[in-house]
Amino acid sequence: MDERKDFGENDGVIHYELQEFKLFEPLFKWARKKSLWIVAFCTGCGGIEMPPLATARYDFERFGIMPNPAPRMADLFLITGYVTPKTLKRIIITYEMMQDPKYLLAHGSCPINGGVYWDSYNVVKQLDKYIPIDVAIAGCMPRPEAVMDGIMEIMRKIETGEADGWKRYRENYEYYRRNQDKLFGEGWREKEAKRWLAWI
Amino acid sequence: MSVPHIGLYYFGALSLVLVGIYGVLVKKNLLKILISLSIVETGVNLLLISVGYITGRSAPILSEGIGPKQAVDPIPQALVLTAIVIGVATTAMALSVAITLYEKYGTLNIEEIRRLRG
Amino acid sequence: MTLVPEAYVVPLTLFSPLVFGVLAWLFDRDWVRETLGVIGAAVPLTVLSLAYEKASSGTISYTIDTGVFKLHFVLNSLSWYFAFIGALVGIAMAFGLSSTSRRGYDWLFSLMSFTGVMGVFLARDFVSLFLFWELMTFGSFMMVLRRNRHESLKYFVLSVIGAYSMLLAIGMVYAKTGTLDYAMASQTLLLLTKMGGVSKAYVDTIFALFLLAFGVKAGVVPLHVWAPGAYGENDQSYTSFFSGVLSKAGVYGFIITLFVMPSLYGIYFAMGTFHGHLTGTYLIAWAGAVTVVVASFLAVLQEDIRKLLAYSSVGQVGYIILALGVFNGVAVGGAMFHVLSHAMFKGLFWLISAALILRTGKTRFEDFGGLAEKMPVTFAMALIAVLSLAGIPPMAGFASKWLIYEGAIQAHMPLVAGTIFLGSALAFAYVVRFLYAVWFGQRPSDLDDVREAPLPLLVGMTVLAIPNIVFGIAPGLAVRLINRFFNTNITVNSYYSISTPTGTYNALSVTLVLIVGLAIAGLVYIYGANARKIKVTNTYQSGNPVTEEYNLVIRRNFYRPLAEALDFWLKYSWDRFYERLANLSEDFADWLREGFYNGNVQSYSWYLAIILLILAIWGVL
Amino acid sequence: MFDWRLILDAIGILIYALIVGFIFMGIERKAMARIQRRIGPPIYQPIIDTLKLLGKKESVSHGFVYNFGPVFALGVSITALLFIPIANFQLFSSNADLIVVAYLLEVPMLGIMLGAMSSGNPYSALGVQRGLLTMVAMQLPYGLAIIALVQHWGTFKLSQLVALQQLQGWSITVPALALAFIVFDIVFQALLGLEPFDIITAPAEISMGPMVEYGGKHAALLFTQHAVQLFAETAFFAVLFFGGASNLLDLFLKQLLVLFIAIFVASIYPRFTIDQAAKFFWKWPTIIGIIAVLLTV
Amino acid sequence: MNGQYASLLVALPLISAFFVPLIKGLGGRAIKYYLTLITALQAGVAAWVFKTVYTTGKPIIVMAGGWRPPVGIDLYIGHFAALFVLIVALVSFFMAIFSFDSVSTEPTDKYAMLFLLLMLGATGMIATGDIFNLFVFMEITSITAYALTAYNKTGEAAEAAMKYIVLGGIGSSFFLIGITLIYGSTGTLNMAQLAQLAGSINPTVIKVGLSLLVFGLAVEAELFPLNAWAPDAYQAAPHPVTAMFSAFVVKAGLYALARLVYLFSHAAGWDFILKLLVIMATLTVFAAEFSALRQRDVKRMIAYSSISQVGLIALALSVGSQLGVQAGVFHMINHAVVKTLLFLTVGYVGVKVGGTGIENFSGLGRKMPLTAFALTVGALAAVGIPLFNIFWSKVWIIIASIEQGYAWEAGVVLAASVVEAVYYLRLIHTMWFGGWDGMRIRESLPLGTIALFLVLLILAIGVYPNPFWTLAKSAGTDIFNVSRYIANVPLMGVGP
Repeated sequence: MDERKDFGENDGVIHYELQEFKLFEPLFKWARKKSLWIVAFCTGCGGIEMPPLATARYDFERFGIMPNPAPRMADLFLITGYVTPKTLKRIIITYEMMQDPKYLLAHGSCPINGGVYWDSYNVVKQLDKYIPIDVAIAGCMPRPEAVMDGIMEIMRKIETGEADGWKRYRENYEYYRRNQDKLFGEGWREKEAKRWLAWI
Repeated sequence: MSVPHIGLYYFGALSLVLVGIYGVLVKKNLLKILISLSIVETGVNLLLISVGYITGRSAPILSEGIGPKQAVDPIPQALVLTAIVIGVATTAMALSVAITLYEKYGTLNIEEIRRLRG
Repeated sequence: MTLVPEAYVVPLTLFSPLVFGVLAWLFDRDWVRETLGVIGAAVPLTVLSLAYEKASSGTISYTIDTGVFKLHFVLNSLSWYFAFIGALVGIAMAFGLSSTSRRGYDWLFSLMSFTGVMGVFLARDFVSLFLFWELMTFGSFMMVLRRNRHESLKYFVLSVIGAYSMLLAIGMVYAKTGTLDYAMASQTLLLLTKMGGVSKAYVDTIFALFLLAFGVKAGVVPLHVWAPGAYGENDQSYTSFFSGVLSKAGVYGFIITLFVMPSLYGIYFAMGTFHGHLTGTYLIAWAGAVTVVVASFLAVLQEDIRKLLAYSSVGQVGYIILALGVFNGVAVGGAMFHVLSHAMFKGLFWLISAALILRTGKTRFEDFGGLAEKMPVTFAMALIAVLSLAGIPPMAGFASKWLIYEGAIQAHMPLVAGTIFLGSALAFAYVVRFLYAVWFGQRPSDLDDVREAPLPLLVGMTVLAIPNIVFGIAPGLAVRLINRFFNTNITVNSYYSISTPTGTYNALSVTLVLIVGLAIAGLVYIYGANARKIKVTNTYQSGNPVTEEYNLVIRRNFYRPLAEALDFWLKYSWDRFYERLANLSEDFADWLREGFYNGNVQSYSWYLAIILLILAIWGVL
Repeated sequence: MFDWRLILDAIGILIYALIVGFIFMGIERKAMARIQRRIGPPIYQPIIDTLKLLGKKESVSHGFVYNFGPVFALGVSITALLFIPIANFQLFSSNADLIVVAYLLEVPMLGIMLGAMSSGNPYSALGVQRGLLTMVAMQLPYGLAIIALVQHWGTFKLSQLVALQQLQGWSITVPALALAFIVFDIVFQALLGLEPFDIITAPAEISMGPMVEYGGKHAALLFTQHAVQLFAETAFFAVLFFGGASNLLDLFLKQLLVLFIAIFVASIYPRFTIDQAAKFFWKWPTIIGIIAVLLTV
Repeated sequence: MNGQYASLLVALPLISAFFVPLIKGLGGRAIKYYLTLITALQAGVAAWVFKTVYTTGKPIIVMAGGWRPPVGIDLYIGHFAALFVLIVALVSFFMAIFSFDSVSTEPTDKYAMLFLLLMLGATGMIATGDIFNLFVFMEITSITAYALTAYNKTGEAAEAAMKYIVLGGIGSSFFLIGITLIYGSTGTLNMAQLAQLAGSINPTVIKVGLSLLVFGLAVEAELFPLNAWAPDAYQAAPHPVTAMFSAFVVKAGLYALARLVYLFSHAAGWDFILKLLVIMATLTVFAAEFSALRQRDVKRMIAYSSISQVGLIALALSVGSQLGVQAGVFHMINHAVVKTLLFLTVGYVGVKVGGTGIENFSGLGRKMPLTAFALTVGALAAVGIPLFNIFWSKVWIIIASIEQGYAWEAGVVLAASVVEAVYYLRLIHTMWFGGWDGMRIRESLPLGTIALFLVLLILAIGVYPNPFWTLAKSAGTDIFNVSRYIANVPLMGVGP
């Protein structure tokens, strides 16, 4: 077994150590703030709010924000709307694929407390148990202005260093892991993959 | 050598040869072909004899009255002897083959005797 | 030259492979056969390298009087150059064979074709050329016969047609000049053309026949049909010699018709010119250009590793033919250099495919995958071969291709030069396809226990890899040698830099700057967070979890869009054309036999009668 | 033996090229935005992006060749840059000529392909396939344009080419070479991977094509490579058709001109599918190229 | 031992043939031993004659009955005749050994007699210096050949013999007509004198006479339209006889053809005859090769290949240059060796495996390795691969024919030999790489030694052809150079 165990082994601890930049840390902090790349993964009903941001009226590109399809390169992950267990599995996998200083912006009330679907069997009531959230925006599908405000909030948090969702995920990964396994059952990645194998 | 009516003999011999060739080419029965073959041989022998003929001379049998000057050229005669013997041998051989052919094929029509081809 | 007396140089290079081949065939014990074979392949190499200075300054000649003909051999710088390349690839083949084939049969016929090729290079008169040409064809044919009858017969028929057209041409030259030696034949032929003793049509037929003969072996397009079969259905380490050196015999043939018979060069003026270029050589240039394009396009669309390499070899030899056809100093120099580099990287490629097939037993791309970790050394060799074939600067492939570019564009043959660009891009494409399908990506489960290639094969690979790099970084070495026998106006400034009238290429500076560039990039790389290795299945499939059973790799129909873009042209294939021709001739044979020998005595006697009729008619007239 | 002046020149030009390259990428995004009546990111946005990527705290790799790919690509781009005569600095261009530079400008593609292939991701494999096919498709017109150029000027040395153009006027002025310019401009679009031919990294279809598995410092390397490549190619374009430049500003303006042509074309055209691109390249640009070549022979 | 003992060449087989019935009483094997003894003796005499002719350089003239040539019949044993009589004797010796276990049908004494007469006929045709004597020896050969073809008493053998008789009969009759015309106009039968008088005969007679002579011999020498009988005869005859057919019976016919044609080189209309012969020879090669392409029976395939090689020799002889004739003779020697080996091995396989169909040959490499190896060497030699003997003669024939301006004919011949390569290599593939039914057959020692001797001979000629080439050269000049022939024959100044 290669000594640096691969991420996601279910022994509850993430082994690899992070790179601490001493000299250029302030510069990188500024750069992280000024260039946030959004994972092109619209998880819920709020996804339709994303395109207006890119149009001439709001234009989030002014702040260096660019939608980027590949999770490896992305920093900002927008959870736009209610989260069903099926989507949550994809969210967790994409979130773990993103590289480390990563931030999560949850739209609307559903990720906070299930919102309108508070009593539905198929909606994740509290996203926070499974994935650390940096900034949550209220509103049953917040309008583009609210999203812009959320993004400004994240940039401010990066500035001040509070946006530490990814650090929280690392430290108590075991807690998150337990919740996820409780929801989906042990070894859900292999089971999920095998289920789709017949169709491929 | 150039004798006016000698052409008659040549014409006769050649016609015999042509008759024989006609027989081989047209007839379907094997025996008829063999017969026409021997006709060709006789034609050829006749030609051979007529080549050596000198008019006004007798057969080359040396007796008191006939010397080398009175006799016809003897060499073709000698050649014809061997040619006849050869003709006989060939025809005998051919007939024995024809017998075995009839035994094996049950027919003498050369149209049917065609197992070896291609 | 003290070690090997001069008189023994030529016979040793010529006959030692055949003799050792026969010995290896007789003593068919396991390791005895291999050592004999390798010695047989090593002798020419050592003898030639010892005879280098004697051969490059003067000439070593040698004659065998077999009564029927006087076989005349000469080792001058041109034949030394070709023979040395042959010997180098030969020793690599010997190492390869010692691990891939366990049969005396293979050793006998591979070394027989080795002798054949050496004979072709050293021959100085037509009959010895023809004799060794036939020997070479026969040797290589027997290697293919054991594995696939149809392909071998296709190969043999085409090469025998080539050989016999050469014999016809030799007969026609002998009929007019009465001598069989190159030099004398060409002198008298030149005089005859001057005095009009020889008609233009006669010279054209001689040239066409030679073109056909050498075109078959070099694999010019309409005649290349045998190449994929013959190269593919064969022991791959032998194919490194087969495609690396035997195709050079075809190229050497072109050189004979164009250069070695100097006055034939004069004759080409008798063949007239076609807006500024000699018609003869213009034809050769276009033949080469068509070969490059067709063979490269076919190579890109192949699914089998052997077929891909075979078509790529045909394409690369097409480059050489093209450059010879362009017929100006730089292009011919480029052709000679490409002869060397092609022999090196193509030989290396075939040895790599030998290792792959030996270890995995598979030949199609869809069965390979992820072998980079399992066979690291072979992978390194494959990278060198890939860089050299694609023509990436520090490698020999680039230097020779650069010269061909310069020559072709200078000689005002624009469309021909255009095909070179297309050809080199296609070469790049199929080489990357080979890298992707075989070395990278997910490894099929049955390839997990694959071991590294055996040692002799690796030694063979290194023998061919080193010259790739050496001549890449120091092209001056090879060009100085080429300038010895052709007056290519390529000036050799130093070992590392060669320049033509219109451009210059300093291989050392390019390599150094490349290393500096890599260093800078490396610095940037090291600065970032140190990377951790993750499994192949930890990959982005739009968020879906992935396990080993998923097929994460596109190995089949890699260039399907290109095939769709070209489907108009792909409808026609030379292979089907020749197949129909063969069946046609066999049916004609059947018809003739059934018709003529129909078993009926009567019809036979009618044939006699017809002949009699003809004689009678003639007699009467 | 080392003439330090040359090395200092090289380092200076390299830094200059890096910065200007990033600025060009910024201008590209800014111009696209302005065309869509958006404000668009600041000019130096690519620098920020690269810094952010470099500053990533973790980095992921699929093996040695995966790491070696971007490094090789950047190394070759830097080499290609140093062989082009930038304005009045000759750098190493005396040691190589047009063909070598043209080849070096295409080799980074191999580096990216190497990395992408070893990442074992189907999307990157598709990206590699499309990248190679685009290169195969555009090679013929690219070659014809270069042949027309060389046949007219009769030399391969870039410095000599620049000198000739200073004397006898830019290549654009020559009618035949104007055709070559058109062909080269279409091919230039594919070289940069801009809109009509950006099938390689088609963001919507195959999520960033070959670069899908690249993150952190690998992506940073690729961005710097793209910047250097952009600068080198525009400089190469300027040297071939706009008669090089006497000083950096002159070169900068010509590069901007070339860049803006590309941006305007890119922001209008939708994306070609790969076999459409191949068929297109082998029809119009090749015909124009053949005409240009026949005119100059 | 002066020249007169050379007449033993003809006398020995004749006398011993008639002693055969006496030995019949001692049983079948005794006859075969007797046969081998006689052929060995004949080979000894032929070797002695060969040595004397080639050491003294002068031909041996044997005058029947002491009469000087134009009157008496003389045997002219020149360089060619000495060489070829030796080949005839050697091949018959080998076939005698081969017939030990290949000829089983019961009247073996008849077989021995016919065998000896066939050898006699061929030797006589080669050695005679008189055209009628040539006719007689030709008839002896033909009749024995008819008998031997029909020897197996099967339906096919009888059919083949019948065809051979009909066509051979027509041929020889017209040959006799030719002789009569020639004799009628010149009055002599001796070849040397004929050569002197050739110019003075009136054109129409000599044209018809010569063409009929050529026609007669062409039937015997299997040129294109006239060789329809040959494949059946070769296939149906017993194996040793087929080898003798292809090795020297055809060659005798070819030699006679060449001798007569070059004798009348001063006659009018001579070059038309040569052109006709060249065309017929090329067509022979072409037709025979193509008919052999899809043969199911290997023996018939090799028969066709032998016919095509004979066509090649005819082409070489009728090209009309000294070089051509020499190359033709050299090819005769090579062809004799190769075809004997091929028919020996195929016959032996036919006997041992039962039948010569191609299916019996699959996997022969493991079933009968020695025979398979010999057959492969023979096949490769026949195809013309370098380092084997036919390569040299084929190259010279092609060059000679192109030199005389027959480039198209050379092209057709080469195309045909490509076809030859195809079917021989198919045979080799089935032999070595075909399916194998597992059981291995023991091969007999004597035949093995003969096959190995022939293989070594092929390789020897192939690797170093010089001695054999000088032999062929001198034999070739003997045919071509008619003036030397006339000088050697002591003519009595008699006749018209």
